[in-house]
Amino acid sequence: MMTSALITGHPLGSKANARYALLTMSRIRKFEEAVEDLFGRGMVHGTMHLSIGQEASPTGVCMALNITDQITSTHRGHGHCIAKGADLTRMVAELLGKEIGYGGGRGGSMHIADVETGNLGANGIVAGGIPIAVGAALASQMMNKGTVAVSFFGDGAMNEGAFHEAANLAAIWKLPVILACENNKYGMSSSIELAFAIDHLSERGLAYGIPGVTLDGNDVSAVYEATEVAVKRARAGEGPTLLEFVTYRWKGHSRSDKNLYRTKEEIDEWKKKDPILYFEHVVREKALLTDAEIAEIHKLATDQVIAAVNEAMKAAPADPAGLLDAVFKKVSA
Amino acid sequence: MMTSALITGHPLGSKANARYALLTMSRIRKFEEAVEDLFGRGMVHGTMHLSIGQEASPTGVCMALNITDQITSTHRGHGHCIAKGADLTRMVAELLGKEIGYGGGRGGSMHIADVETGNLGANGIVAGGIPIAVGAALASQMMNKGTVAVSFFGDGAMNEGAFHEAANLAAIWKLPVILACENNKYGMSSSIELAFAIDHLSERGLAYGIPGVTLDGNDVSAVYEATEVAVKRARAGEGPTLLEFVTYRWKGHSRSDKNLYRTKEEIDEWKKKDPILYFEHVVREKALLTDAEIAEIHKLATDQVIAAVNEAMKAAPADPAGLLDAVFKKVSA
Amino acid sequence: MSDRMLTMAQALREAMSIAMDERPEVFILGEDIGIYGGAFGVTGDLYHRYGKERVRDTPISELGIVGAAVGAALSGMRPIVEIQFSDFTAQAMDQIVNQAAKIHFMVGGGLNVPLVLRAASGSGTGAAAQHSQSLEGWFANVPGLKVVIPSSPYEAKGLLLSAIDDPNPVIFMEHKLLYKIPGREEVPEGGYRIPLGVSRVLREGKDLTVVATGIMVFKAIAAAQELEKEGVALTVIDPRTISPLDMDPVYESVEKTGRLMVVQEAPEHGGFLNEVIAKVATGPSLGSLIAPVVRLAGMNIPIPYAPQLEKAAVPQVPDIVKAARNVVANWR
Amino acid sequence: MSDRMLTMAQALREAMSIAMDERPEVFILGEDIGIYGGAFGVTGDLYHRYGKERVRDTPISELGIVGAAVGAALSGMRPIVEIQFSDFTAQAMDQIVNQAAKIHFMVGGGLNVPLVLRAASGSGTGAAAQHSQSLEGWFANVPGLKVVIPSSPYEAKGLLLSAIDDPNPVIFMEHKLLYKIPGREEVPEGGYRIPLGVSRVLREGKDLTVVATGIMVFKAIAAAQELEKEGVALTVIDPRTISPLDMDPVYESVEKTGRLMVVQEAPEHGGFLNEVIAKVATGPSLGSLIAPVVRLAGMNIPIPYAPQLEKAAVPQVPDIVKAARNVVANWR
Ligand SMILES: Cc1ncc(C[n+]2csc(CCOP(=O)(O)OP(=O)(O)O)c2C)c(N)n1
Ligand SMILES: Cc1ncc(C[n+]2csc(CCOP(=O)(O)OP(=O)(O)O)c2C)c(N)n1
Ligand SMILES: [Mg+2]
Ligand SMILES: [Mg+2]
Repeated sequence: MMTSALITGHPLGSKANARYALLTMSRIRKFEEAVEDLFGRGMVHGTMHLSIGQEASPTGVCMALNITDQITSTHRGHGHCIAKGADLTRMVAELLGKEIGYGGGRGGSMHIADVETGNLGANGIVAGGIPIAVGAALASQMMNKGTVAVSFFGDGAMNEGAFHEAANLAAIWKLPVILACENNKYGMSSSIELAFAIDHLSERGLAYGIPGVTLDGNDVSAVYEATEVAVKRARAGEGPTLLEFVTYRWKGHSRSDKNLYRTKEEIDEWKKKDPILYFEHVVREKALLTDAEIAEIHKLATDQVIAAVNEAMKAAPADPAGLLDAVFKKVSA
Repeated sequence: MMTSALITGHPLGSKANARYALLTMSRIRKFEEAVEDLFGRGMVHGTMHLSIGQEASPTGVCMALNITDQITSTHRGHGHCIAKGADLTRMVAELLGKEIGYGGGRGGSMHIADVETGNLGANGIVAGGIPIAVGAALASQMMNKGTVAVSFFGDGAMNEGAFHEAANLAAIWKLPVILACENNKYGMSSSIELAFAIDHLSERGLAYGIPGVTLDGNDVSAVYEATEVAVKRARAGEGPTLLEFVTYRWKGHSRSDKNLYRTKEEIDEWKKKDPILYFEHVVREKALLTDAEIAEIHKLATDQVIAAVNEAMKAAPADPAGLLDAVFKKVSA
Repeated sequence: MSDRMLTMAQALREAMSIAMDERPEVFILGEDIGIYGGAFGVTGDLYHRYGKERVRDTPISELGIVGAAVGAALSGMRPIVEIQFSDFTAQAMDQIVNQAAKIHFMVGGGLNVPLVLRAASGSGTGAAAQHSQSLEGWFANVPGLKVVIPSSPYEAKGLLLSAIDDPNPVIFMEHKLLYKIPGREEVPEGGYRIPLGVSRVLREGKDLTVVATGIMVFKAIAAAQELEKEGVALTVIDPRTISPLDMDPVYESVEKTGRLMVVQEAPEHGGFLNEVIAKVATGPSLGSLIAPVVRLAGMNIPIPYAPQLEKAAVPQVPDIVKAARNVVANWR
Repeated sequence: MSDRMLTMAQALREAMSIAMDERPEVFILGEDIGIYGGAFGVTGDLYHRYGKERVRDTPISELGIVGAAVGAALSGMRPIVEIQFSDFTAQAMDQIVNQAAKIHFMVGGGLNVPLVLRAASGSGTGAAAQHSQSLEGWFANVPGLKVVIPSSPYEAKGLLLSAIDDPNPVIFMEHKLLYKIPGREEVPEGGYRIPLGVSRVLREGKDLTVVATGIMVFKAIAAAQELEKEGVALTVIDPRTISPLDMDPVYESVEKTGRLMVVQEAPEHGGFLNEVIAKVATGPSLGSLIAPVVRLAGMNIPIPYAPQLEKAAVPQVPDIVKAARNVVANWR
């Protein structure tokens, strides 16, 4: 098993928390680097959306959640998956089209879900997961579960009708849901300047009567703190919150991206705001972790990812024989 | 021909304007009463959405438009049609399923369009006309037409994804379009209190960076004035405006409505705010029209509607023979 | 008339009520299903009986509603969504087709979507082209959805209960003209189930096998009764669910009659019942056919408004009578 | 190789460029079609050549985009909408089906919607179930839409120019694997048109009539070439447009071969090519059939991700070869 026990609480709340936050971000980074490498070597089919540079938002959000809380994720979903506690081997295996992969090789990167950690799934459809998270929150409310649902989505998703309809339903029914926008400034090639005529995407909360907050999405502590407030509000029955995490993806949108719509300078500027380096800086300042401990954490993450890749490589490929039976869940007698 | 020459300008701008505004509202009211009667007598097929009580908004809006400006309308669209200058006979004929009807009997009440007066059509789909109006405005901008497009829609339509996506496109492209919400407090049985968690629907303008204004939709002058500002803004290339006309429908949503979701008291309260009586009161106060003139205007409206009904009744029914040929416009050689 | 000769609206309501009594996780959501009782009166008094949480009025947001139902279904509830007119499934296609239908498969089986989407379908009410379509064919071509088309109150109740039990998304297409027509058979009290994927042979006759769905079953039976007087005997088969589609009774019947007619309201071009023709053309009863297949379907036009036009747009009883009479007379 | 052996992406781009040169009212809108050049590179450099107004990048708002295109089309423009993956037409179904397809009819002919909706369709790129569907059947069952499926660069260019000329809404389904395969025939320079509604007989053979669309045409020809070596001769017919559908060459061919096979990538159940089977089952060439019709289609499953699964989900050349060989051998 490549999951670590989930830790809930402020990333700077204790040494253990700091260690966990850094480990999670590092695991995401190393995972993305590893699968990029596999992809480059032609071992992964399809396309790939990497979240390198965006590791703080999944990590900070999920540290404010319990394992029973639910998330919906996106095409750029590896980070959400890992932060919520998924098993790295089954993730890699899925990308490699193996039977032991989360989707048995049927879904691939864009469709990884993990029932055990409350991950209702990545989604190949922009904004597709938002109404689903709202529905999960509705179930929580109706069944008195006390759980919260978080929908991760990108800036681009906010111009889909699905966002609008879902946000309004969440607002009028006061559902325990958090609308977590990872604003990385582009929806594929479309910049927020061209796609929106407002200054902060969180202003859209006003349209539904829900709080909207914009914050530094590369500061895992800030992400955690904002999420914690939203989670409290949700659990108290006060309804949804729209959080806008301002961040940046270092890599192209997907493998076919030639990055023509943005400058190298901009990318370099953002690399300086690396969420991992920034957090290291903070924990050093606060004397929560030593340099040696930091190095050891990264080493652990690397080892875990390497082990996951090795194990997944050895696994049996998915078998077409089962496909027809996989379409419907059997009607139980 | 049952159209009157269109008059543009403030309803209180001159005697002629006042006369025109009152005549238009009266024509709408009498038309609705007449078709309700026809419906009650089993002569009209399908359903029927009456706009009695809401006559001021179409009238005030259209008095701020030129004939070349375009509108998209709704299931509750008779008023928009008439205010934009449609021929009453062809309207009644459509409801009666006659060949001379606007749609040749193929569309009925929910699909009346009138190319000559820039009416791109009523729409049976809630919010269906909003993106279409945005597209008309896009054509205006790209072709340098100088025209404005107005989309009429109800409060209920604002919770459709179509509203959201269209409003944002209009905003980012600074299109000459006016989003004209006729907030009659209910979308069928669904009250705005239950369907929204905001105080004024016009607040949604904030989500797109466009001005939003809420005003008394039963005061034709207020409607005109707000629209005029929005039209100026649109023609100046400054982009869209969201106008919210607060009004009320006296009749049920459609014929099957038992009005269980609202009280008789509420309906009676709103009847006191009759837009026609209110305008009569104003024009009397301002000595723009005498009682006799007012009576004469209503008489004229009644006569026009009666004549339209009589003529339409005599017309030949639509013939099924032409149906297959009506699906596609012929490809010209 | 027995007091169990319900209308389809009543039968559907009864099914939902039984399901809600049986399982706390069943709830209904949709536009105007509460106090209003539903645009076609199907939910009726359920709002008063089960409260506003379980009979949940929504804003006009079909995509959001269906999406919320998908999320709730993934999280332990069993939602029944009412879409006022099936034409508005167009608004919700992403959640129906790209989400509900595929999640179980894509994620490797760990999640499933027990969701029923009920929609009022078909023409005949003068509501014109945007409120009158028969769109079942869209859903039938989407693997991962089950598609039910009840043709009577009896079928409607038993099929809806099975649809609610089903752990997969089920599209339930209700012809709006059937809502108010009392059925030909009593609707049993209590919670009987009609399994999804079992065709029903409604009457047997030696001359022609008629496969029809929804309101066309009703019309086909009327046609059969008329033709009986002329000595022409029709077998009428109602597949009841078009996904899955149970063809065995069709093959068996065609082996006896040698003639096949399919009748649907949806436009002919690319309509679903072509599947029945294709299955017969590639299936075991092909050799028994003594006549070309007869296809009766809606015209390839949007549904028009005026009554005389609307009637012309879809098959009516006399059309069925005539087509059946001809094929039996011409091919012996 | 001649420099006119274009890929389909190039041919489509050339068609759009010619149309934009010919008519100022033609413009393109869609996601990432500008600087990015389109998710599949189809618009390429057009943004730089025609500017950001006429090659218009949009936010991610498929319903809004298609609706805006409908409104622009009603008002004097001729928009070409690019939908990045045809799966996202689900988002825009209302504007496609309830608006674009019906407006001309509903309003009595006074308005029309000259709109082309281009969408990347089909499987084979490992993009899984939400990015790989073949949804042409949805549109074919909607009266008021024309539906084009080009199978090669040559066809793509001529058909797209006709689609742009057409005063009605046209759905243009481009198989994404075809974008980069160079065609088998030269693509003429300049603005030739291939009329909508005319099937093309791509090769003639006496043993079996194969009707296929899109990429399956490509595969059917490969199969035919292979079978030729065995002495089995296939006629391959590409309808090119499935609405309208030109059946005459099919009837004529079936009269000669006596055998019919249809091949589509879309799921078999309720798929469009059933229409060809139904037309043959009810049409003039029925009596000439000496073998049961053969239907080859996608499995009734969502398109899976892993390459070995994805390949198994849709017909491949060896499947066509085998099925063709069998029907010819078994029915003489
Ligand atoms: C409905 C839909 N439209 C378009 C796409 C194609 N697409 C995939 S990701 C993407 C950009 C999404 O941008 P954003 O939401 O900001 O997320 P990011 O990629 O930046 O993480 C687009 C256009 C899609 N998958 N779904
Ligand atoms: C997409 C869609 N959903 C639902 C309906 C059914 N319907 C017709 S009118 C209506 C209420 C519309 O309310 P509103 O927009 O406020 O307009 P009003 O009727 O009050 O004028 C509803 C739910 C529809 N026609 N289209
Ligand atoms: Mg983004
Ligand atoms: Mg309203």
